[in-house]
Amino acid sequence: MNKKLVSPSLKRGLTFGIVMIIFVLIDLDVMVATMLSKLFGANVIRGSIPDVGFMVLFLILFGMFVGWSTSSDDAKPTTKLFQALVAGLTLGVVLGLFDLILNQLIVTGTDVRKYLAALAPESIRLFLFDQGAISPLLHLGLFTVASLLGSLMKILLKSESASRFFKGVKSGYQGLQAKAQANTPNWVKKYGKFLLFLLIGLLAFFPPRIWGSYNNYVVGLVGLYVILGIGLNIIVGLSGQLMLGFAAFFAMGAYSVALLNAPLPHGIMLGFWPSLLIGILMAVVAAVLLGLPVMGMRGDYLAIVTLGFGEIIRILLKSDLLTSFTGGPRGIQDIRGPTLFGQSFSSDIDYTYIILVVMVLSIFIYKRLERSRTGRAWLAVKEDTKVAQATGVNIMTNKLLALCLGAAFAGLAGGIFAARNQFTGPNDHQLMVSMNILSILIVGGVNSIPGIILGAFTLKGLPEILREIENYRLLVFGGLLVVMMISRPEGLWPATRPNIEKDEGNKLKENGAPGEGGLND
Amino acid sequence: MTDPIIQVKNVSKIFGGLTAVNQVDIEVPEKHIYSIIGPNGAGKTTLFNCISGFYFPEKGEVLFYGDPIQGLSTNLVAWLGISRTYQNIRLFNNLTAVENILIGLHRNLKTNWFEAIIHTKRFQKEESGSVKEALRLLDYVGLKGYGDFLAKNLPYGLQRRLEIGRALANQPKLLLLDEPTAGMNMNETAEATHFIKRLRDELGITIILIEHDMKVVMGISDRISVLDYGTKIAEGNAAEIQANPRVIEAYLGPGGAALSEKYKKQRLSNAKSN
Amino acid sequence: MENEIRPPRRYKRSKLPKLVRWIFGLIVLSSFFWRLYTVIIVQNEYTPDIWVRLLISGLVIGGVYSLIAIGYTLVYGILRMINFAHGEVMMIGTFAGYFVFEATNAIRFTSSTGEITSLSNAQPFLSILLAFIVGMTVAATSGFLLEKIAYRPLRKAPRLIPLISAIGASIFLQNLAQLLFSPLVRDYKNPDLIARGQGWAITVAGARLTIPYTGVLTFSLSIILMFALYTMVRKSKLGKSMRAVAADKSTAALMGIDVNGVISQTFIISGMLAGAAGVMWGLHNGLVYYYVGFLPGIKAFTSAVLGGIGNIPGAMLGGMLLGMIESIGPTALGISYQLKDVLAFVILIIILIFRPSGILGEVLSEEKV
Amino acid sequence: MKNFKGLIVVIVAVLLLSACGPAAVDTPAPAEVVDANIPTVCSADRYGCAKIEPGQTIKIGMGSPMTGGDASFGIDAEQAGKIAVADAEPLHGFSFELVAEDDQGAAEGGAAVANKFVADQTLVGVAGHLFSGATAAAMPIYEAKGIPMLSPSATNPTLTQKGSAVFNRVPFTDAAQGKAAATFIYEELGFRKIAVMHDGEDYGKGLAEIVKVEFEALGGEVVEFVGITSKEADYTPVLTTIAAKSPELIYFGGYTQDAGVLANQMKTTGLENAVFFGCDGTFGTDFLNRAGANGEGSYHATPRTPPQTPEKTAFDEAYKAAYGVGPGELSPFTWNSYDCTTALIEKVGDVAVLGADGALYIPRGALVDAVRGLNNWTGISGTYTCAPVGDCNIQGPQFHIVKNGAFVPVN
Repeated sequence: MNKKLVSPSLKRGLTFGIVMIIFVLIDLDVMVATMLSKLFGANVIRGSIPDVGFMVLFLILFGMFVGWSTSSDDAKPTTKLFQALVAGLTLGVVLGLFDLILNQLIVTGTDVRKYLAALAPESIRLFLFDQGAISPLLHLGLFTVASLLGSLMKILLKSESASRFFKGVKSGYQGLQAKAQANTPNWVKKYGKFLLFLLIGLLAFFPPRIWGSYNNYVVGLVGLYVILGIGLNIIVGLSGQLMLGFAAFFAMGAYSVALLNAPLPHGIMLGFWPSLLIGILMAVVAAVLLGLPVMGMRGDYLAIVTLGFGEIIRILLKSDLLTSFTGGPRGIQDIRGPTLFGQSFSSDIDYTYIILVVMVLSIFIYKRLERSRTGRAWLAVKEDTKVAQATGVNIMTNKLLALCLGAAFAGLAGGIFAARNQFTGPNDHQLMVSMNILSILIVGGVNSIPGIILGAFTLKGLPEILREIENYRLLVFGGLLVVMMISRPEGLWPATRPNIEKDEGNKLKENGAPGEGGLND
Repeated sequence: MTDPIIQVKNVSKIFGGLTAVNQVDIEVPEKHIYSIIGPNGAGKTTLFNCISGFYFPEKGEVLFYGDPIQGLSTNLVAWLGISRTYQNIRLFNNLTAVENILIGLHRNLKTNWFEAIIHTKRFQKEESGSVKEALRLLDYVGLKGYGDFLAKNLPYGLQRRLEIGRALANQPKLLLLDEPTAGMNMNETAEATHFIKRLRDELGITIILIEHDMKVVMGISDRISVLDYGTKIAEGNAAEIQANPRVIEAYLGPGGAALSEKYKKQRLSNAKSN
Repeated sequence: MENEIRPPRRYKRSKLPKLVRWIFGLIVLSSFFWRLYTVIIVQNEYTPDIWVRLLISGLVIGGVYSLIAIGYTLVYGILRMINFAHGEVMMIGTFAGYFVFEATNAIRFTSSTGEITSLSNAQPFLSILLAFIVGMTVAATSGFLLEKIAYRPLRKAPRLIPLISAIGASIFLQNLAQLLFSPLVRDYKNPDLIARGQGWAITVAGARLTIPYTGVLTFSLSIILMFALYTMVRKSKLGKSMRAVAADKSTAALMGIDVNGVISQTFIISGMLAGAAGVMWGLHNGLVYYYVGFLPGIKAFTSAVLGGIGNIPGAMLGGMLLGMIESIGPTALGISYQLKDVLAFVILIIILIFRPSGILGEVLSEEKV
Repeated sequence: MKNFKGLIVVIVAVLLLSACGPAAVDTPAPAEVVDANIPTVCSADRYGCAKIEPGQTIKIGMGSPMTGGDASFGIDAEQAGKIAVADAEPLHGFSFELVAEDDQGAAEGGAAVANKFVADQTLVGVAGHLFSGATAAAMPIYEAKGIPMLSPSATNPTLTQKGSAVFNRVPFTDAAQGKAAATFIYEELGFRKIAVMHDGEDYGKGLAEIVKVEFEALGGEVVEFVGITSKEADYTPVLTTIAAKSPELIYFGGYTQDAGVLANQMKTTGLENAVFFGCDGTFGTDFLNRAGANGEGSYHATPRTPPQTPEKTAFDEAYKAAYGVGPGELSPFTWNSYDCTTALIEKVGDVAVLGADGALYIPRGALVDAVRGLNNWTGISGTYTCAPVGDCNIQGPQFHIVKNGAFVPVN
């Protein structure tokens, strides 16, 4: 019994100890302390060391988290406390030993940064609270107490209250929905969607003028990736072809606009809109060229082939072979922006509008495709290719169609992207771009528009917001992806199938019954 | 007797060394229920696959209304009006029942993706029409109210019905049912049997049936043929087949015929005694 | 009614895909051979020793690719997932080896002859052995942890999920390494015995050429390891159970095989191979940094698919082939070395078009995938 | 399900709000405000003034890749810049701050960082960006706001051909170095048959192209012009192929890591007797460590400056002490980055005016002109005079040969 209690807690303490050690080794502890001090309004100059107090605070919070997570939900309070105690002690001991080493480094003045770059003496001192030899004891005590505190907190605000809160949210949400459904006059039902669009339009109109260029940039970026996400979703989510080289189509669009609309290397000033159209066409052409030969391939083979395709395009764009044509590694600069009714329409605000409009348009198109014969055919192909074919669906054409439409979206986004940055080069179309877009789908939720928007925000918006944490952001990002997949594999906002039968029923009897979640979600 | 809707002329299908179907001839008149029986691995399903275009038979030909259709890809076969169900149910699991049927309707719809984007009148008409049709079929196969369930969440019996519904959506002239009552209990089987009859009587669809449950087979089929090791060993109506010793051999193994005779006598005598 | 059912012309089975495929293939192959002909026969500006040199470097790099590719194939065979973070496991191995050599270099003492020498030079074989052992162990551990943390919870999930998780893990490990060891591009301190740029001089067709010691070491070692692995999978109990799990997890479990255990062991083995490959990479090329695993990872994945993913001999063959293509291909076809990856991928695509499941084919049946 | 969605909505809302955060910093450009405290220079200035409130710091931006394959460049530049800021004297009690952002060396990141910088009123100059792609995307954004750039490493010639007022840079133009190198090889060393290689990246390739053109113009023969994939680490095949053409010398445009590998692998690929000729990207103790004995007799370039001034030594020591790794090991642009930051700080000092309200006013237009007006300014990496287009290093390079593990000037 007791052993069954102790060993997991021990393990936890050990794990968190190692985590903390890694934190120290990559200097993340100092970073977090800095963030905390920023939270409390102290203005810390970049690269300078925050006050010791904040490090203490961070360690306490860490310890409390350990205690919280260690004390199991279904245990008696005393047991919880016991578990927390064990974990806290272990953590303390582990770090204590680690402290001894660190302290030794300080005392002897050895510089380990040739190997462990982040382990600067001042940050070590900060971690040890400048207490030298006795800091191990300090840490031991601190972690034990903090961990106990954590489990105490857990005991106090039990999970019930939390669940009650959620229930409240849920019932409130549904209640509102029901009420809304119940007392909406007919004209609203008729034009409701239209009005909603209008409202969104109005909302979208004002912020870009107010909130400064940086936010415009971030919003625009997210918007572009939403478009890309929709494009890839048609390929991966609807027609079920795993594509890892989506950036190739993106590049097609970007480079078409760049080459046709920049002074160098060719100086064909075709204008933005026509070249954007050509960009879309080019992407589609590329899709056909890729699609025809590899249509027959299955899951992972298709994946690697498309991956290869993406790399081929990138390398070619960069190579000496095409330098005279594509500008090689230097890329293409001074890409002219769009004009509207004669005058320039390419300020950051204008771009935000363009992107938002295009985004809404793509969502619209996507919705209509998904709810059409074609969309159903795609889903069927994804579910069971053979059976779909035996039910009269032409696999070849439908797959190819999906590929082309997806590519078209990519081309569109690419064109806008290039013009917006006034520059495009090989580095804009690396493998990681394709991976990011795929991640957007999975993180957000395949086949769900809100999911894709959410995913785009999480993957492109968040890193921008996370700029504060400098070069830790990709670390955090990578970690998040894994955690995400483990905790919510179906995505942040999973898709649900339409409730055709019920809706039809509602249509028949003209009074709209409260339409809360379908039988299938 | 009406001209045959489908003719299978000495079709053979060979996998590597093994001959799964060996020079089988079948001829099914319109509006008939035709059963194919035989022990497991006799090549019944393989024959189905040859008809529905999954396999390309090495020898022989499959005539549908007199036109050769062997080697046509499955979607064309479906397009011609031959639909089928599968031994191990193969629905589009993550789609709702209605959507499954809507996909079945695919072949009858004409609009393309572009019309879908710019909701043309034609598209809207077709969409709403197809939805109504789908719901009607749903009702017909007795899944009313289950339309918005994901196919995988449906109970087993309903999945079978849904699969038939999907097949019907194709407006088939010929329907291939692969063990439609497998894994059903007595009353379910009875229902299914009755349902299959209705299909033929009301919709006038010709049906080829693979079935192990002899009660069903003998109950509804106009004609039966027996496959064993890929070859057709007997053909005829229920009575003939029951009488045919080779069939009994095939099922009960050598000497089976004699045995079955003995049991029949016993049963009769028992009947007399009480 | 009757006429409607006659298949109209356009509904005849479309020969288009096959046609396109064959035309495509024909064009590519013919131009390919024409190119070979012009470069080798007509222009003929390369003496035989050049080809031998290219062959050697192809073999060396191919050996490394094979080792990593086996890792991909093993994991794929069992979990049907692309372990995108495998390259990072190799990177970790490379770093481990690097630190061993740094350590052995730091230990200095005066040898019997009197001059000051470092352990790595006094005991080269020992230090090399040590480096490989440490590298393999560390890499194996990281592979094991990777599976336990990032993949095991996703056993039941649809197939895209583990892929994304793998991508996340890959990004995470890269950046962790960068933050730990700084983005500095470090170089291996080889023992003088196998210093880079040194080698045996042999004469081919009257031309003197050098076979680098590191190359020889890398190649022979990779062959040995591959052989060992192959026999292990064929003969040993673990190998058998691995194949069983690959064939069908649930049945294997029913047969009393500890599936999770086997999977962990698979990751450990593939990690070991990757670690070895990493140390070789370091010894032969000398560059160590957090990004070092990425390219070889992609290449190895390519070669795994090239040979038929899930198929161990396939991975070996694919790796070697890819190495050859990369080293000899551009010269033989007379194109710039910048485009060697393009060449590699193009050849991959062509091969897949005509042999949709790799050269040696896939050992697992399609239904399972 | 539902409550989760509700939660998500809330989260998104919060994130959006936090995204809007920086907008609050956006105060209207002082030029528009009529205020007695504001010095006249501001109202006169075409871009207006940056106003630094007491307690705030004067921010110098730096955009560089800190993640991804080229992170070493960014980290190195940031570290050098930090030292520069630390060395700088506070100006009227206002201390300087270096804000280094990760632009991943690509256009996307470049534009993002630039937009973030221009949103910050207290940011007056940018020591960067490092890579030409990011620079090109960022330039127009700074142009609009009047923020001067001084790039330590963006060598793409076209950057200074666009008539930008704000963009300046301290590295060689490829033209200057390429011509000098070609002439040196042809006349001083007397080679007639060379091969030119580059790492396929912006900088190396541009340089290599010039060398090829110039060398052929002089009448020499370039037997092979080939790019490699940077940091790929196995170049034996390509070297072998080059060996077949038996060049007397191999010119390489790129960085130390690749240069070291090439120097090593040349010895096993039949190029034992060919001379390795690098550029200022391949100069540095780092090359010596990597190539060791194989690096003997190779040539490299630096700006024409005494190799070790006391300032430089001081900086080197400070850098080593602060980061545990020697300058020039992470990237060859350590000293340039230091100089760029220092120069900007110095120029800020020249133009800044202390307002009557105790706030510091920095006329942006004046600062732009001041940076462009950089004249005979000596830093630790060389002496700089900005040409009207913004190229601040038009002098030819100094070549060094490696003798017994040390660089020896040769011209």
